[in-house]
Amino acid sequence: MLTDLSIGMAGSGGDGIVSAGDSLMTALAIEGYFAMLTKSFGPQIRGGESSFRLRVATTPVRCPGGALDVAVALNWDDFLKFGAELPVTDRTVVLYEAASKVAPDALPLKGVTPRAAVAVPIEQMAREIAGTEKGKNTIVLGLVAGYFGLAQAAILAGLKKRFGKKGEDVLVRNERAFQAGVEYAQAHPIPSLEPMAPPAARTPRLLTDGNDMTGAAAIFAGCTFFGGYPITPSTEIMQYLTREIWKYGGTVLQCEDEIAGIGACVGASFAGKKVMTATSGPGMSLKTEILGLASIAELPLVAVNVQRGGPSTGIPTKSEQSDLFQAAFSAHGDVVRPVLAPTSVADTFGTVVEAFNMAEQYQTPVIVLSDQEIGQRKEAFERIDTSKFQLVDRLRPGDADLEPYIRFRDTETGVSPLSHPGMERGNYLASGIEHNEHGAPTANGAVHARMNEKRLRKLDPLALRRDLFETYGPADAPIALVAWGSLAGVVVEARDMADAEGLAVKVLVPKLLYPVAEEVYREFFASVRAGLVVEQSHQGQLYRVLRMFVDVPRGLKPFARSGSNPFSPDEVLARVREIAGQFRADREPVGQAG
Amino acid sequence: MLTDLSIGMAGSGGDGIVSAGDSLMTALAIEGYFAMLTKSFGPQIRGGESSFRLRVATTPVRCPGGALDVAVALNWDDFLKFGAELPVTDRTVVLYEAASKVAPDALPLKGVTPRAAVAVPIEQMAREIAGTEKGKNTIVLGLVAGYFGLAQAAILAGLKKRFGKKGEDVLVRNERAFQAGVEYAQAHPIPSLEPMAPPAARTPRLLTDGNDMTGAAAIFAGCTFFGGYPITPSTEIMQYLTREIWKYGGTVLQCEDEIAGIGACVGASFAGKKVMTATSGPGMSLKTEILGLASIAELPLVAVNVQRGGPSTGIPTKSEQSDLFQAAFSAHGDVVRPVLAPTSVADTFGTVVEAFNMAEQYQTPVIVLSDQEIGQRKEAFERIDTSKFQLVDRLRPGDADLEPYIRFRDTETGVSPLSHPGMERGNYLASGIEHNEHGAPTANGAVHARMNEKRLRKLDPLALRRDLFETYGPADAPIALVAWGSLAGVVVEARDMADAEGLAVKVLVPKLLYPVAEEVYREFFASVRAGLVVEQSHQGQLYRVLRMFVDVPRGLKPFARSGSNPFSPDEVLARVREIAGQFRADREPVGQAG
Amino acid sequence: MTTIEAYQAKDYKSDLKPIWCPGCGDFGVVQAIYRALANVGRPPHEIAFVSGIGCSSRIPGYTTVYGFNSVHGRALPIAQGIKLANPELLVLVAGGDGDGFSIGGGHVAHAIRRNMDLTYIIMDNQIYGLTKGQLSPTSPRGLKTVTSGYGSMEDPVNPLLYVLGYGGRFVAQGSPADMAGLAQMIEEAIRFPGFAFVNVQSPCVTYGQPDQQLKFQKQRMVSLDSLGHDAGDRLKAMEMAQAYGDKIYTGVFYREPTPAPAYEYYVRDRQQVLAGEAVDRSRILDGFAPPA
Amino acid sequence: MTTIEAYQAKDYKSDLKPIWCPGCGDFGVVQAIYRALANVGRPPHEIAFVSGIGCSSRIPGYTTVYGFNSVHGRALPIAQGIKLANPELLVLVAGGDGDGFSIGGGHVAHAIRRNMDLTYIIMDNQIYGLTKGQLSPTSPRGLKTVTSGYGSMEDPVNPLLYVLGYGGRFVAQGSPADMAGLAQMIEEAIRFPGFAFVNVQSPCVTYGQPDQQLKFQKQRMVSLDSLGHDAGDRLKAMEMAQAYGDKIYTGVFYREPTPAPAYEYYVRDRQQVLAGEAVDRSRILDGFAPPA
Ligand SMILES: Cc1ncc(C[n+]2csc(CCOP(=O)(O)OP(=O)(O)O)c2C)c(N)n1
Ligand SMILES: Cc1ncc(C[n+]2csc(CCOP(=O)(O)OP(=O)(O)O)c2C)c(N)n1
Ligand code: SF4
Ligand code: SF4
Ligand SMILES: [Mg+2]
Ligand SMILES: [Mg+2]
Repeated sequence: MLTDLSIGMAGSGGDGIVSAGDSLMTALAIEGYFAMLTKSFGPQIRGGESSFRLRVATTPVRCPGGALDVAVALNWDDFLKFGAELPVTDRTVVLYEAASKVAPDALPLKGVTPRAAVAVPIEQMAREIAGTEKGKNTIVLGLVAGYFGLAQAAILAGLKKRFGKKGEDVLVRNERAFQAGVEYAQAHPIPSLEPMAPPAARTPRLLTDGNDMTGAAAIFAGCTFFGGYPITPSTEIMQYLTREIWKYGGTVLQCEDEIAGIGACVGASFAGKKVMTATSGPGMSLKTEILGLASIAELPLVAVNVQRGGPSTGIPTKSEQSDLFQAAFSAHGDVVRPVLAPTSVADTFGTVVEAFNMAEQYQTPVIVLSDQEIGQRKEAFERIDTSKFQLVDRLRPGDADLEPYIRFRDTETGVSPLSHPGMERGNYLASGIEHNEHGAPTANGAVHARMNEKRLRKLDPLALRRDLFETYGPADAPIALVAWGSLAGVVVEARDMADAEGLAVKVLVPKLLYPVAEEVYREFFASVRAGLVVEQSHQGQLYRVLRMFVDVPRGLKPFARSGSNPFSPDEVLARVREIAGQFRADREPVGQAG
Repeated sequence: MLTDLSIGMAGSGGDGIVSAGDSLMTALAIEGYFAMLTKSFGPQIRGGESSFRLRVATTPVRCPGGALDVAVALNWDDFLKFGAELPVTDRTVVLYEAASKVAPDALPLKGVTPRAAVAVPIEQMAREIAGTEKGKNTIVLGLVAGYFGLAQAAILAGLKKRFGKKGEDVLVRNERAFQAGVEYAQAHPIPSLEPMAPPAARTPRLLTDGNDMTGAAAIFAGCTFFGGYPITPSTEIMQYLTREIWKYGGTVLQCEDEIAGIGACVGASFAGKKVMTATSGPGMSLKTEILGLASIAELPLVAVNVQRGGPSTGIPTKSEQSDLFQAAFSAHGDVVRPVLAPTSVADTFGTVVEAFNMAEQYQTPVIVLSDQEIGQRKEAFERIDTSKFQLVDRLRPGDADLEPYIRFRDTETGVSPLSHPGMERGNYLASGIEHNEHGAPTANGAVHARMNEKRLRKLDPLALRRDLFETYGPADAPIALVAWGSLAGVVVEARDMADAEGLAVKVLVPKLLYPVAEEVYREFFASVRAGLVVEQSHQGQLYRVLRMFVDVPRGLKPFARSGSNPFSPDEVLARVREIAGQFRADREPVGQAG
Repeated sequence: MTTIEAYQAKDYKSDLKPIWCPGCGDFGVVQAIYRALANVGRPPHEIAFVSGIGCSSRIPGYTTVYGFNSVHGRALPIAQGIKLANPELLVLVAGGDGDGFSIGGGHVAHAIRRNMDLTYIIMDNQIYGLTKGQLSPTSPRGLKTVTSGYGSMEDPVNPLLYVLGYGGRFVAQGSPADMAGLAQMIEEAIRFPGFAFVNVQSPCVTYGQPDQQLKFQKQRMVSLDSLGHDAGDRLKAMEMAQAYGDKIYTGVFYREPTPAPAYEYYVRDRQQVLAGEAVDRSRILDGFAPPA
Repeated sequence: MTTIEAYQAKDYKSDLKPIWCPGCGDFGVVQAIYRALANVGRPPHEIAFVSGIGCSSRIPGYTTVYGFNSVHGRALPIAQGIKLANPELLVLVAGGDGDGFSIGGGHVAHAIRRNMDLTYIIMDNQIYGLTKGQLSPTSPRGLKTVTSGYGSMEDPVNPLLYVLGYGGRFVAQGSPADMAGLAQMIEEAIRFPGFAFVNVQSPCVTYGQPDQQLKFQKQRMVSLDSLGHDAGDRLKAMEMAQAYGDKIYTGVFYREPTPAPAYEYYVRDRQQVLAGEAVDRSRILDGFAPPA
């Protein structure tokens, strides 16, 4: 029985592609499967082509995977527009609209012969059974459920929820359409197709995307102020908070632009609140100046960048990892601010909570580099035990600190107690101008040097945060992979595949990207002779940032590619094999590790 | 006779410090001396303390130098406020206001016994002779001229120009005051004080500051549009162009903010003109987004950042070199844009012309990283032969390119012919959205990768621009210094001093900071065992940027310090001696080179 | 300037297929622009058309002129740079209500007080279309959107009143519900020798409010002409503009009776006057010779 | 809120010695603020005072309240964040004409249409003081400065008219030439339960025009009261505001007769209504359980 199945589907606007994907995803989560759903659209706001790919498994899903097991084409034109996003190979079963009149042995898939191709009269069945072409997606759900024995009860329950309000008649037609799909599958079996194994446990999984997760994590962390401006693909964070934050005594301010958004955050942080803004590349560029203000005024602030294709307006709807340079270095002057990256929807929770904690602990802006992939994909994942997470609040002045209060006192840690308007005797002048410990403006070089040193020194403890790095594989492996953000899952999966082939490979996944925790890398690299830093950017930005601070092994190279080009575990594996092959050619032991 | 003399002077607002410095500087330039004048002020717009330091020499002056030869204190309180900016040592002659009632052997200079201290009744002389306290600066000019036999005729001519318009009486009083200063010096000789040698040639030098030079270079390069917003210490660039550019058919637009300033530049460049904007750190931060637009729309543009102390508002009036990270990496997405840095006022001419040429050649924004020191200091320097400079204009489409016109054609060089509104058949859509060769918007990953590659590839020739690097000293020296911008002169002077001590040291001065010309550094570093990257930033930003691309010698370390703290050749030399000492301790040959 | 040939609307229409939602008001706006440009008759290559980002800002790509689909909110500064670089060009600027009055709101007053000869067209759909339905600065108080699920708590921007307050010299409002009127108004704006502003009630069929849609608009539209409005009276225009958000007045609110010279004419003047003081560029550094 | 004690002007004056030029108008403004605050009587620690960058923006440092001398042009967004974070605070905002109407000009309309209970004081000297004398948005046409050596070619911004056009609910103008009037006006602005705007004609003695200096101002000042101006009539206020740059009218141009609730009251309302729907924060993820 299958324990891992990838389904892709494409059609045009009216075909209900997205709702099919969502219905299936929900049903799977209810049944206790792990799953991941990514959607993709044409440039039109309405009526263009759309698609999804859904991967379901009995164990946690790390990435969207590679080639599809099942591809559903409601329309070949639309299907082909998604190219590499819906990869069909010889292991793929293709179900397609019979009305397309394409022969199963003449599919428009250059040089690919799929495992099986079944032309299903989807449209006709929909019209006849559901009474409307809109039923096509229900038919497809039936087909998938039928071929793989998948989540029938939950899908039916979902149909009831979705169509119940529309009247008994509509519901019944859809139930029948679903049934028809199931029956069609049973009537047209595909040789040696295995059904999906049942989930490991019948406990419902949590189900959400990275953007909503960011909002929820913020509320959990105690955020009560969000200032921002809409921008794809981050807007859902603001939208989530607009619905929820008021319940917790908080406020969302949709501002006139990104500068005002982060400006309001700086104000609210000054006034004592935990604050967040969220945006994407162009918005980050606009926020640059005020991020610098938060650094010098030493005010906690979380800024989330859900990365998309750049530069400039770039490709708003596609994922990329090309804003790392900006996150680390966009400020003028000597500024260091922590940059964190979540590796999945589930991981976004902890990462965002960590961002708030760091911001508060060190009175600094913290940047969370999410990406479109994580921000907008849905995952069904194990429940998170929130009691594991501790929350940090900024150091507030005690009585002793208030006589007199010295806002920027150069303490041993570099962290100074921070008052806020309303606190008696805590009055001070915050400023973007260089200031002395009391907050008075100065142009004195010695004071400036000391304050720069204080502002950087306070981040020193980050170098010890080994918990912000994940490692996989044997510690003494000579081949290493490094990856971050949404590529982490791809690379970890590739490692598992390499492992299965007997290749000793290890993986490092930094969640703290900057400042560079030099020791952690040094230790990790100690055994490493060769490897790859895998990134979805043209320049391989993390590779470069690491070099700034760490002597990376000579054999470690960037494996980097512009966004809007998905990475698959297979291709990473292929590169690993090459490297291992090179080792063998050089007569070096590869499979040594335990 | 002296060939090199450093004079420093301080007093309060009304003392005419600045005009004394300017008068002296002008006289020296007329006489044919080389000189450098830096001014410094307290935080007040009016009425605060002010000072200058002036270095005059018979050969070109590379940097403001170290300790003063002559210090003039019109007022001890004010003088002391300038601390490290007016360093007094045992080789300094101190002239000071007798009315301060300080005894020559009890000067308020902690632990320093100057070479000589003369209390001069400057105020009294001014009142008695010039008839007003305002004559104090003229008395001082006389003192300096008298003690060092310096430029008397030219100073007198300057007085005539300055006071002639104010009436015969005023002029005569000032001439007498000057004379009185000269005579006072003669009457109170300082033992073993040498006079200044005459200039090598009596040809007047050019005399200006880096900001005016930037404006002039822009006009020379063919710039006809400047859009910007005032900000210290860059505003004089706009002010120069506001006076001059109209004469050359150009326009200055003082915009509502920095974003509009660079936006207007992008528009004017799109319309076919050579354009420039200028600002300082906070303004650069605001321009980030539109710099990215210029990169993806492939439009030529020069953006000058006259660096000041950061982060945020920081220290607007003091020099720092801490915006290199920002210059190289502030954009979101995969962007590379050239960053150039001038090393002196004189060098600013060629650097800015080069910036325009690069911008036009590669259809890219180019950043010029000047700094407050260069932007606002005055230099008297050798005439520049402008006929040596070639000007580049963007590649415009020829007839063949226009049928049909493909704006972003992926040519071999990556540079595509660029039309402009008004050109028939050249019509196209410019955009910040990713686009194909025709300019049509796309989200296609393959096209995106190709366009990113094209936009970066076109800059490849920069790696071969050895002419943008200066080297000094023996090619096989084991000790190296690297410095850029206003620190280049300090470091080159330190090298000369080391050389004089028999230490084999070489210096590399990159004027192209980014992209990193890897080969140039590799070659330079080949002989290097140890050394320093000397920078006026807390983090040592160039050192880090180099590491990204080059395996720097293990012994090469950053020697970095926050801005508003001047560097002197002596202290660099001291560090070089230490390094050399270490070598000796390790029994390595140091003085080997020829 | 090329001699005027007979251009037709189709000469301004590009091959790029609009990806607007079927029924989007912007289709009507681009049609009106084709017509207006044909009537004005300048060849496409002598026209520059700048926009920001938004559904509406895609519009330059659908024309054959030199287009610039720039970044969100910055169309006006870019357009001013173009105009100053080459005052001979006909320069159009367009965008959405968010592009123009939210993120770009800081540029409008300054463009107007400089008064370059530009035509600025806002496609005002009272919503953020491209980003899928968030509150826009012109959205009415109380509006529920994905970013104001419990209703907006802010007064809307009044583009007409703002622009009049900024000293706008040509201020009009139109709608694709009256195509002929819109085309004519845009033509007039283009011909106006200074900064001209046209607010277009261009409905978003996907995220817009029902009462903005063309068929409802037709019911709410009142032409200023029919009211005998005097377009030469700024204060009166301001009074009429107060009805924004309530009534839809179409036509010209204000047109400066005797248009003042545009900014670029002062520029040219200054350039001509000062040209005589220019030295050869190769001798530009002579200006730094110390005064002997 | 602390109980009101008797505060005196000096309680709001900090130890930092102003570095303004002797005679700068801003000395008068800060004095007027001390007095107004003393009359209002809130303890300094319950007051936040935000500014941008400029000579005028140094003002928070000269008070004992929580000050924020932020970055150029962004005082209003920061102040709004403060107010929303803690509506109990008294929040003052101040800056120069450039800070407020040039680089910060995009924020004014939005602050006004949101209508939080803030007091915004512009020290309008029609010049850039801190950067040493460049053209400001309120500089008159023709003015020669270091960035307009041949004279400005732009119409000036009219802060009063802009703010009235944005729907400002309290709009006044004062001058340190009439200290008592200024202090009283600022007090009134603070007490006004919504966004209040005070334009102060605060001369720059170093770079300003002669006719702006206090002694000339005194000659040009006309109090609106003396003209019997009706501060309840917005259109009338707009008419009077047109005289900006010509006459100096002092006093309240407009004061909303029945002030509408400020933004933060709606916020509180919403928070109270929705508080009941909150789950414990530790269970926030339950919202992501699939609908069973
Ligand atoms: C700097 C920046 N911020 C935000 C965005 C996201 N964005 C694109 S268009 C838009 C608003 C669109 O609304 P509007 O201007 O009214 O145009 P419409 O789509 O309604 O025609 C936003 C917020 C962006 N592209 N760039
Ligand atoms: C982003 C940014 N741009 C420019 C500046 C430089 N700057 C500081 S204050 C100022 C203008 C000052 O004028 P105004 O706001 O009228 O205040 P004033 O000094 O006249 O009181 C400028 C341009 C800056 N600090 N930051
Ligand atoms: S979303 Fe609205 S504005 Fe955008 S294209 Fe569709 S209808 Fe037009
Ligand atoms: S420069 Fe002008 S505004 Fe600034 S402190 Fe001096 S007088 Fe006041
Ligand atoms: Mg809109
Ligand atoms: Mg001012």
